[in-house]
Amino acid sequence: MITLTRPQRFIDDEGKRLDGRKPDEARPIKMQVGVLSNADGSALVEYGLTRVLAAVYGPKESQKSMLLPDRATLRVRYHMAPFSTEERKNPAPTRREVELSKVLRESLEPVVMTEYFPRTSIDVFIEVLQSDGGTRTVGATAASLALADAGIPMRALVAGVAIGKVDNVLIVDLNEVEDMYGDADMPVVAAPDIGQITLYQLNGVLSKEEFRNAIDMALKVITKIVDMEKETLRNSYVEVSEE
Amino acid sequence: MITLTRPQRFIDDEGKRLDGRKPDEARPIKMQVGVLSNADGSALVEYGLTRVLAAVYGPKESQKSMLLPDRATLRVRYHMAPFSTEERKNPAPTRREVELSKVLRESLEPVVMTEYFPRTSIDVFIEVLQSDGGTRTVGATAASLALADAGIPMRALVAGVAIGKVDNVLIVDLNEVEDMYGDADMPVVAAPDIGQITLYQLNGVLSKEEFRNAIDMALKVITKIVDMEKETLRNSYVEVSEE
Amino acid sequence: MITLTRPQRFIDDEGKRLDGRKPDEARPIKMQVGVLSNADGSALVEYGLTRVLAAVYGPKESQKSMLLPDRATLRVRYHMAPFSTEERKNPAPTRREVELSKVLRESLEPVVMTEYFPRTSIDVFIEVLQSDGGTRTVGATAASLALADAGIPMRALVAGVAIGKVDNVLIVDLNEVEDMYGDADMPVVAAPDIGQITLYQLNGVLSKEEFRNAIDMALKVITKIVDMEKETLRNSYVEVSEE
Amino acid sequence: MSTTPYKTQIIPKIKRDVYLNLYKKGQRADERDFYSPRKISIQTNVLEKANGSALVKLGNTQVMAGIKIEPGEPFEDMPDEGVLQVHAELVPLASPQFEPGPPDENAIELARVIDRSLRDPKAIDLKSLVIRPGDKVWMLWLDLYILDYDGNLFDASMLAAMAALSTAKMPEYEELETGEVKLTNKVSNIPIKLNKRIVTVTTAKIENYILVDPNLDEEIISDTRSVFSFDENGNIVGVQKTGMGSISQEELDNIVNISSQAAQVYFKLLNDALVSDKKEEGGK
Amino acid sequence: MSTTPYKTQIIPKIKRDVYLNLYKKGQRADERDFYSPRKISIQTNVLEKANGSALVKLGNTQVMAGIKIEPGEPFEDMPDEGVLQVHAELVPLASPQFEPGPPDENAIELARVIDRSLRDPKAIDLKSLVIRPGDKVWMLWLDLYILDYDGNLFDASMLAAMAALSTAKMPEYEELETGEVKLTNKVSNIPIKLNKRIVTVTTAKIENYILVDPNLDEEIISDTRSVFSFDENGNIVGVQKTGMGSISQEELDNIVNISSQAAQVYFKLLNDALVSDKKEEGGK
Amino acid sequence: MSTTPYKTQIIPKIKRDVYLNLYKKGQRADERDFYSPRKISIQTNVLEKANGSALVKLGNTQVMAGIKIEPGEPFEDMPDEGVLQVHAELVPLASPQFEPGPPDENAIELARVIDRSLRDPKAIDLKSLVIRPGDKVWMLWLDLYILDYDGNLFDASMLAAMAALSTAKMPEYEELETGEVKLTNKVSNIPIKLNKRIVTVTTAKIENYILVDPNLDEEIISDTRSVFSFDENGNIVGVQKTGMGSISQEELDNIVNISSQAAQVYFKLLNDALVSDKKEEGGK
Repeated sequence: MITLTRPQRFIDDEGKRLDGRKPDEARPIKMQVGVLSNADGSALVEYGLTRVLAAVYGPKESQKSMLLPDRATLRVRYHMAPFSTEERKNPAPTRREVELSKVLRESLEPVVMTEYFPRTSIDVFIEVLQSDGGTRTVGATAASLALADAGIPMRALVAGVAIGKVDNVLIVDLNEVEDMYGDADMPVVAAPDIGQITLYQLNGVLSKEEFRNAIDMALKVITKIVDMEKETLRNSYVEVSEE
Repeated sequence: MITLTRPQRFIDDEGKRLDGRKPDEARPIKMQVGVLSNADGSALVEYGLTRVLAAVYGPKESQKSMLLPDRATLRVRYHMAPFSTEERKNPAPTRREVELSKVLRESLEPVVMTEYFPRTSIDVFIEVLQSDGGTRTVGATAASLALADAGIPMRALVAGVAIGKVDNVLIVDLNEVEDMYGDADMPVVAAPDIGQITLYQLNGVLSKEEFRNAIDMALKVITKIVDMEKETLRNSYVEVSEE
Repeated sequence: MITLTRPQRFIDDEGKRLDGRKPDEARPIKMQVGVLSNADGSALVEYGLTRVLAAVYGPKESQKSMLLPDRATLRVRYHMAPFSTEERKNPAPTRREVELSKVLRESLEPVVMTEYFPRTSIDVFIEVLQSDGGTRTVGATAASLALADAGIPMRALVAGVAIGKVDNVLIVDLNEVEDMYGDADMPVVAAPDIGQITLYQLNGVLSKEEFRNAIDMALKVITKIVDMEKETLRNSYVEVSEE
Repeated sequence: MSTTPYKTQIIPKIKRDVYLNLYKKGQRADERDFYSPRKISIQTNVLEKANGSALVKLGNTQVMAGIKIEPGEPFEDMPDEGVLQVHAELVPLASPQFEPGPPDENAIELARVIDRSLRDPKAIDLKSLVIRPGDKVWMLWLDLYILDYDGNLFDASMLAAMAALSTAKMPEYEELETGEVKLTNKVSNIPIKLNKRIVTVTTAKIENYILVDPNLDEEIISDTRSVFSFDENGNIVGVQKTGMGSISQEELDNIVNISSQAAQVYFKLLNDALVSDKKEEGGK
Repeated sequence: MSTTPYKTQIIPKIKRDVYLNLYKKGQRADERDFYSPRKISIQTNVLEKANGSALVKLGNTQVMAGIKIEPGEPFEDMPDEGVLQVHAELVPLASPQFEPGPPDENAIELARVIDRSLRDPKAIDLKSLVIRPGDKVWMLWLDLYILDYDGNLFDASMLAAMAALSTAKMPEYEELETGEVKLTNKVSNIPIKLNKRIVTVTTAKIENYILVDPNLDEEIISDTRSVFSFDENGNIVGVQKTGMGSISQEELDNIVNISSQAAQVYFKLLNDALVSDKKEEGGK
Repeated sequence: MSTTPYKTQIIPKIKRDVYLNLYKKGQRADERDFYSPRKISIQTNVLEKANGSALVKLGNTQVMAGIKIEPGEPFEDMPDEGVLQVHAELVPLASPQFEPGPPDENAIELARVIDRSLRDPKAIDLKSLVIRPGDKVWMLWLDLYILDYDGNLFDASMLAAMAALSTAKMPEYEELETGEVKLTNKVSNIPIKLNKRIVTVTTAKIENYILVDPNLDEEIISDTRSVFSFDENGNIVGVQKTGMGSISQEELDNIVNISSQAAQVYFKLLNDALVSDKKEEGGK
């Protein structure tokens, strides 16, 4: 078990981060689809120690109260397992989980072709099994894979990554220490194949210039991750270290 | 910010109360209708520092579970804003708010002509913005105005006022100190035009004689407040100091 | 009021238990049916100081969400009154009460002839008024009587009793001290007339041999209790001390 | 959010006419006169393991009151008073109308009216419920458990509350060196210190008739109900208008008188029950 | 579980076309230009009994902010900081869409965005809100109360929050011998220590148009919305994409510029309101 | 309120007949014999940041167990014992039948049966989980997370629980002068002290057939199920009948024997997995 303390410096004299990465280097990424037998689609995605499982059920007949006549209803739950966090987390949904379920749903709405399935609902369950920073962006990547694995038609795949700022340097794919003690955390989800950004948030302070650079860095990494998604779906199983 | 302590005496040698009022004198009363754009009717009412906003939506199609075949369903919520009280109030409804929602609904049922709108519901939202005693009676007055402002047919207007007892004297329109440390608090809501009392409660101890006198005092003041309501509705805006 | 402490010994030199009973002796049992006016059937049952009231409503039209096309839905609630326990119990259902509601429902499902009443529901409310050990088994007995009192057709009556182990001896019908500080608590509910056991649980440790003996002891006592149930229903009122 | 009740709307028109015809003749359906309560049975000490208890039957309405007394902490602004907690449950076995779940507005109103009618006239001497001022006091839990519902829960609940309070015994305890208060397993013989007894009188108004102790049918057809609480000196110690209708000033005057007299009937029955109560064990 | 909203699906097709035709001509339905907010009114000290308060009207949207400051305990990992608590309620009287009940995802998102935009740039000097380090600190409750909903709750809420924070007064208190912190019944004249002011700028993207301060109609027909928070130096101190759609990198660049300029407008209005605020009593 | 489940009623008649025909021939649909569990995979230390963890696959059923150990306070009546907390979640991604929300009766029953089967035979030495008697002890949180549901959650959960408990490590900590217990950021090598290993054997009764480790189809068509927990000496340390049906005394005798033998199979697989477990890092 690991507990956290604030480091003196985040980047050493050789420009390496605490875990040896360069500023623009994501953590090792692993992806796997079809990991569950009941779900219509599923995926397990890791960025370093952050590990997220996603499952998709549907399209299935919608409950009346949320039936839409011209499209499928998307239902998304982001949830953290009680053992996923430093301190054991109460399984009841927190305000944070409610917000992240919303922004993740809104990051998937633009790419899921819901118009093909009116009067149905499509459920996306995102379970954080282990949290070491960036859970929502790993969740978006896992959800994208699980939707594709379920055969749901999509305009494009999405993937996510967070950009941060430590010691005045923009860095890619924050781990938990960089997230907690850094100066900014900007999660981004995008669909590079259609040139669309579907989630962007910023906690922390950036200049306008930094913000633009951060978006740029995010899109570069996301493009690579989406390529890995395609490879994974093609091979049904793939394990790659992203550098 | 004001916090409360128990006074030595409530009434001085000249028969004046702590805020300078005579025993049978209500606080300055202000009324305003049409203060909200979305609501079908709305009103803001102040008795001294107690300030209550009411809004009415409806009649509108009723949810099946509460549809009544021969009349409209009345739904009333009395709620205190978190900043309305001495100590910050948790916004979840308390047992007190549940009870007051009930007695306020029952104080409006006799005057709203619900029989004109079967199978619909009429919602009355009463929000206490600042509490300095008498919130339920101010709420009844505000609800009456908001219903009228919404054009809901009513048998008569209602208004409310509380009668208390301090230093063995019956007093009209308690403020918070008189309510907390006095010997009795008797809120009354009535429709003087039809000679009906629609809410009466007593917390505290009164003799039968005192109870009768208290009811009498309440009805006198309520008659004046209902007159102000009519004036307010006529002018659509009026600001009067009641003496 | 009584509070509990662990006894030195549970069985004295003469083989008697703390309350004077022999190991295979149940507490005095009282039964009464038709004790409530609104319920379709009701029963009050005592084993010693443990006192449980059960009521049955139905068969009645089922809510859509739980309607079954070929049988009645059984709804069972086991609940403890706030004053029934050593320390005052919060009336919100505990995890224990949720579990016991389930196992008690499952102990009644095999004997209620639900196939006679498709699309209806039958509600069984079990209220523990005083708890001194064995509440679920007393509850099963009370529910059986209340169902019969309501005229619901049953394949057979059930009754319950718990078997325990103290000082290496198997004992019948634990009271609270024997339950709390003994080595095993095995509640059993059965319908002796059809040779079926409908609830069995074990908290504690028993050898396979002991388990078999315990089941045997339980069935012997249950047979007697079911006889009392029949007698009670026949007489509509009976008060018997079981020895 | 309080909503016009669904069920009360469906039932009564015809029944109401039948009842009103009786009232014109000065009769009630159950043959009572207008100002008499139904048959009352009050049993105390019906629970061996509670500090106090009572089972009251008012006609077919049954209410069990149970009292538990436990060590706890005082409210910050009341360091030298014990804590009274009154709760009511409309147990689903009491009526097809009652559903399992947290207390609804009716249960909450019932508990709060009983609570205020005990608290405001200081019926219980809360100052006597102190162990160490500002630190440890007694929590007095009064739970009203509605077992069978045939109208008029207020009067039955207050009778049950008073009967249980009047016969309850304080726990025996010891203070440990750590300051903890530990209950022994013995029963004390010290009663709860009461300053006065209270009863509550519910009347129903049906057109121009005022009826004491309405049963469920009468409640349903009534225009509105008034609940008046009295102490033994005839003071009014709590009032609640409950139900949808309204009332004139004259009717209210009338109700005060009727209720005040009916209170004497309740007091007599309550006192009789408590005098005759020489420890009837296990009564039910 | 977050679910595609029902209501937004029903309304707009035709309205959207009408609006888009206006946009092509460089117009908005309420005659604003694309980058101007609606008429704004900011009143402070509207509640006598809160530590701070403000009522902001942004067009027909009305938000009341109330601040209560109370003694409490610090978080274990922040022993030398006061505690900021931001909550938002979509009060049902504000819109037929709002239902009574616990905060939904929209209320939670609103409160959390305002909270982060205050917290991350250290707009409030939480270290000044300490009574005894590690033991007693001030809890600052900022409650955002939505009274009338005609779109753009973020900007109106942040203006209300800043106006209330800028004019709030610390409580006066005394420390008792027991260590307890007791509020006196007097008002202090000490303001809350703020490090900077923050505003939030919401833009709606509708096809290729970017509109500042969308009203409710514009929100409903929009593809997506961006909420940018700024400090007075032009730094971005918080961002939230909200709503179902997406955006290109170029559009986002564009939005940053538009929002940054609109922020200056809000800052000016806010500063003007706070300067002119020489205790307007009871304004409403 | 426990309600007859809706779904189990709809499915099976025909499937049941097909299955029963197989049973007559001594076969099961997945070609197992009656008394053998499905293929089992047990992986431990699958979570780097938990004190202990395991992922168990029992056929297509997948259960992850995670253990967190944190400083806390003992129960008042157990001052010298650590606190064991067992929770189970039927995570909605595991089955179309599972809905988001608080644990339902099935999740609660599962957690409570596992809890009792560990607690009653003192499988965990709770007395070893004490930091300062009466004041600070370890809270051991055992969370059972159902990831894929194809029947028999009890056996899979107990295997996952035992595998996680057997490989978990105590936290490293220091006691501050204030008495506070602070975890360091290092991992200790001290295992949790276990007194014995436990397995749980679930059998389904379908007409007169008894089947070990029923999969979901077999659960659905079964009359009832029995869950027997055993220690390594063959003692029964917990029993739960679950499901709607009933059983005769003879059948129950039979089940005890069958279950007791199947327990040996589980113990062997568990022991093998734990021996071979020389720190397989990151296994999944």
